[in-house]
Amino acid sequence: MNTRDCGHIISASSPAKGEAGKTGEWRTQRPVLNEAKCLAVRANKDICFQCWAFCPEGAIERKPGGPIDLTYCKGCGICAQICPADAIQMESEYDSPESTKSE
Amino acid sequence: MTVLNQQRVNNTHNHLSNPKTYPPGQHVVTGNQSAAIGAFLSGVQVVAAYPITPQSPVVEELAKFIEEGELPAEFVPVESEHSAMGVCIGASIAGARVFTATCANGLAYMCEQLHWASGSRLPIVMACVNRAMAAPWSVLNDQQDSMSQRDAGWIQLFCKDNQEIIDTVIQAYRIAEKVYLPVMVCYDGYILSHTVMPIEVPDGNKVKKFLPPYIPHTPIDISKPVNINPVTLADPRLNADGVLCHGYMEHKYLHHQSLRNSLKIIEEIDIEYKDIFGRSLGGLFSEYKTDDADVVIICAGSLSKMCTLVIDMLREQNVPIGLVSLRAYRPFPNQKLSVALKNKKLILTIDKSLSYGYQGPICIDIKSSLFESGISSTVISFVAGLGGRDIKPYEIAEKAYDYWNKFNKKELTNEIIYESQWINCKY
Amino acid sequence: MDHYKEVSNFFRNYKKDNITQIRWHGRGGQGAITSAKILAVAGFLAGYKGVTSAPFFGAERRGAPVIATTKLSKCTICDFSQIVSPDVVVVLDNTLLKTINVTQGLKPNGWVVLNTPQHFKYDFLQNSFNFIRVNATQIAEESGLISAGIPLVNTPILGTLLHVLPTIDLSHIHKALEQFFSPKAVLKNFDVISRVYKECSVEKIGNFLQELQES
Amino acid sequence: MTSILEIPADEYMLPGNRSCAGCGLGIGLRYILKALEGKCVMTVPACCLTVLGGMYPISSITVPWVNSVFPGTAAMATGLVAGLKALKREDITVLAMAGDGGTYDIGIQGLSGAAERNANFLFVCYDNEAYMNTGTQRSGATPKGVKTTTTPIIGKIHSPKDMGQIMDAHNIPYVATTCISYPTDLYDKVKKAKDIYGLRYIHLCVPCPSGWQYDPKDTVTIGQLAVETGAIVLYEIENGIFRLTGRSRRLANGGKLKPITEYLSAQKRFANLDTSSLDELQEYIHKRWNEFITKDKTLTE
Repeated sequence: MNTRDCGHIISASSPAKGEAGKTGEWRTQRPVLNEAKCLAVRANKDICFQCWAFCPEGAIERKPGGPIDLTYCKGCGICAQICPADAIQMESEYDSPESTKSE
Repeated sequence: MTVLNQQRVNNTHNHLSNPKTYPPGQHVVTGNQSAAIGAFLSGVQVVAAYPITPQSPVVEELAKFIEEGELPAEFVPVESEHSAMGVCIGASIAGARVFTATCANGLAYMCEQLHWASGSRLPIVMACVNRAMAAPWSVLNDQQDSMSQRDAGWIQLFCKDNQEIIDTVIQAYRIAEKVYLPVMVCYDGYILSHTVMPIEVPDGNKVKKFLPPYIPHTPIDISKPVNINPVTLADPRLNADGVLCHGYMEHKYLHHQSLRNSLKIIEEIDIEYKDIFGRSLGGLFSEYKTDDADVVIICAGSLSKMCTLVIDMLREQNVPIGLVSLRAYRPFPNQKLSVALKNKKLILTIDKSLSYGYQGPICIDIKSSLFESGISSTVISFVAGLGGRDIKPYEIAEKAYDYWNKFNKKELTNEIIYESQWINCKY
Repeated sequence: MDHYKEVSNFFRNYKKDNITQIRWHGRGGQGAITSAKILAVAGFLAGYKGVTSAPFFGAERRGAPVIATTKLSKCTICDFSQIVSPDVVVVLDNTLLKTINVTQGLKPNGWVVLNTPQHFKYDFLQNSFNFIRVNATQIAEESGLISAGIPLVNTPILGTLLHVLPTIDLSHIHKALEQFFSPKAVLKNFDVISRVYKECSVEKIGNFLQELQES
Repeated sequence: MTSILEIPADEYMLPGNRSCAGCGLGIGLRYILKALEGKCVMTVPACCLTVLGGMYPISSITVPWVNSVFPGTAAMATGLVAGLKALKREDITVLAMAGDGGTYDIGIQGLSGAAERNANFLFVCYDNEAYMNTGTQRSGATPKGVKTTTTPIIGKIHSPKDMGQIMDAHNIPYVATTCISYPTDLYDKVKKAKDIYGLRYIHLCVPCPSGWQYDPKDTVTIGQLAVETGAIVLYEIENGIFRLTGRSRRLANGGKLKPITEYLSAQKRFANLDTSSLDELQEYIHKRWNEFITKDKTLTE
């Protein structure tokens, strides 16, 4: 297999998610949202969004209880740290019932 | 053609066809002026440069054109050569036709940018006004500067006289934009840069026809964003669509192949140029009285023009000698040269530079070219004119005469074969 | 050995280009380099196919002695080497004579064109040189060709050169000036050049030593 | 001032990129590109951001991006500006982003030249206070006393340059400092800078978990501590007028700086500092803070 088909004259990349692979695999801890505590979920309104605002990966959707994209979430824990309602807990990947690698 | 490209076409070549002060026809100008007029006629859009002797008058002349409103280009007076090339790279990526000029330590200072420009496959044209490399300081001519950058992946073309400078600058854009490689137009400092001689300034309207607008290979397009020159792995890698893309080595292969392919392009464009403007620059190299020659002098730059005189002198003394003037040094026309040098008994190379610890770069390349072709001529390396040391035609003639006689008498010792012979070195 | 010497002499005296070589002596800022170029352009306009002009390749500064050269030839000039044996030397400033051997390498029967006031010691001259003396400073002063308080002599002296290089005439000089100066400056320069050309009468051209001896 | 809820949802940085877990740069980049609405071309030298941007042939960023040699960011940006101008495509903002090494050290010549020429681009120095991409070597931005791999035992003995002042001394139209822990402050400053002609310089404090040696979860809180202790001061200088902004402004208007030790003790890189150095640093911080307050003539408005 050769590289001719790419047709590139220079090294020029095109955007795509997961350039570094499924970076969720880097995680040792996963964020778990307790919806009962989440301000936005409880109010069912577009409020707070601190977790979305401060996610360095852009892996949290801007929605009440916005799902966290565990495929790419690197498990840094900023969202848990920043949440004013203490609604996100970091849980060990080893204790987690779901496999990180499943997709 | 995309809308973006159409826009680009419309925006290129909106300058006056001809500079008011240099209308088509004959003018007596310096080499630096010749280069500047060439850049004007080529419709450069961005000029960035840093002053260095003996290059500065090139960009001074262009600054004049721009400030007088004749040339609607951006002039960026940068704070260093490193930035001069940086600006050229940025502007060329943005889709503009760019020009800069430098020499010697300035060229060395932009060294990493030279690799960046060629690796980005940008058709930048730069005048390199050949000057000696410090230390010690010398502002005078030799070719150590550009020769030291021969492996930077640029096309290097040498000019014999001021006419060739203007013609080569114009051709350089055509070549560069065809093969997507930067071109260094090399001409001797002072000997050409500061010496006036008559040139024929071509008609800008014809140049416009000869030189179609520049279309960048990877346009800046917000609707189709790309990341240019990111970290590239050693091995090929799949993109998001599963297409295998180059590794670092494939990029280098492509770069190298384009340089090799440019051998053909340089010749073709020179022929086309001749059809339009009536002048050929000899393509890759030019020959003078080589047909029946047993001994050949090979050199590059203004020296090669002077050597035509040397050949005439020696011919009158019945030395069967000819001359090969190298125009393209990179890519090196090894195969064509081997054909030209077939059956030549003695080859005398004259370098105005050195690969320290071995011999002159031209000599080294000639020797390897001959080896590839199984030609077993004797090659003698001469080094001359370093740091502006004046070269007289008779000095070269005497050397050539002397070594031709030594060759015939089988008196060429190992000392002569394996070491460079220094012309007019008083040590 | 003799054969080599003979061949060597042949090379050294080889004159296919048949170049008329003019060497200019001045001081940095006096405009010797510009005049050398103007002469080259005028020469080209007068039909010389090969002309070159270059400053002596160095880094001379204002006030320091500078050298410029002009070469004129009926065919294309291939020899880009420096001038060692000029046909004409032009000296813009007589004070240079104290420190510089302006006639170095000057061909026998070559010309010295000197800007100088009347009275000066000319013992540097050899019998075999031809000599034109002109007080270009005074003429420039009288004609108001002055820049920053200093009379310009570089262009006026071109007027004298026309006597040495008869193939070039005033019209060529005029056209050449247009390449270098604004129309106003061309007018002014050309006026002075014409005056110098006329005042530098043919009679004054000759072996100046003889003139000196006679006086 | 824009609130978090008013920040556009559009993202121009894609997840699954190559940045370290907890890297503050990701937060910063998101807001810069949001403020520019993606209508920009970035240029970046060799730095952590290059790594974040991804390896050929995949990019983690959805705006055009041109890589540059390490010292050449500002020149490349100047070139892009000149080229785009020549092609009458001036609607695109040129964004240069370099780390502290690429700004304070190897990049300063080109940046200074571009500032003197008032080249029309936005330069963001994301400052993580050392050469993080090559393994935490000291830079001109590394604070005094910090242990890095090239100041391994004693810690850095020199104070960092004040890059904000250096840039201000170039008389460019806009200079600002900000921190990723205050993304709306960053967003507003980029948005403002976007519409100013000339060289605009924004200094962005970016805490780095690996180099500063703290738990990645603390990136935002460390950045907040930096501002609340006065180690980092948020300000902007617009056409020569200096004003504190955001959290720093609120602190100046009746608030009180936290002791610097709260910021320092949260990071292992400062572990070397003894009591006298800490006192000295605290004194320096207060002195500088008072200077800033005096300098800001708008505080009483």
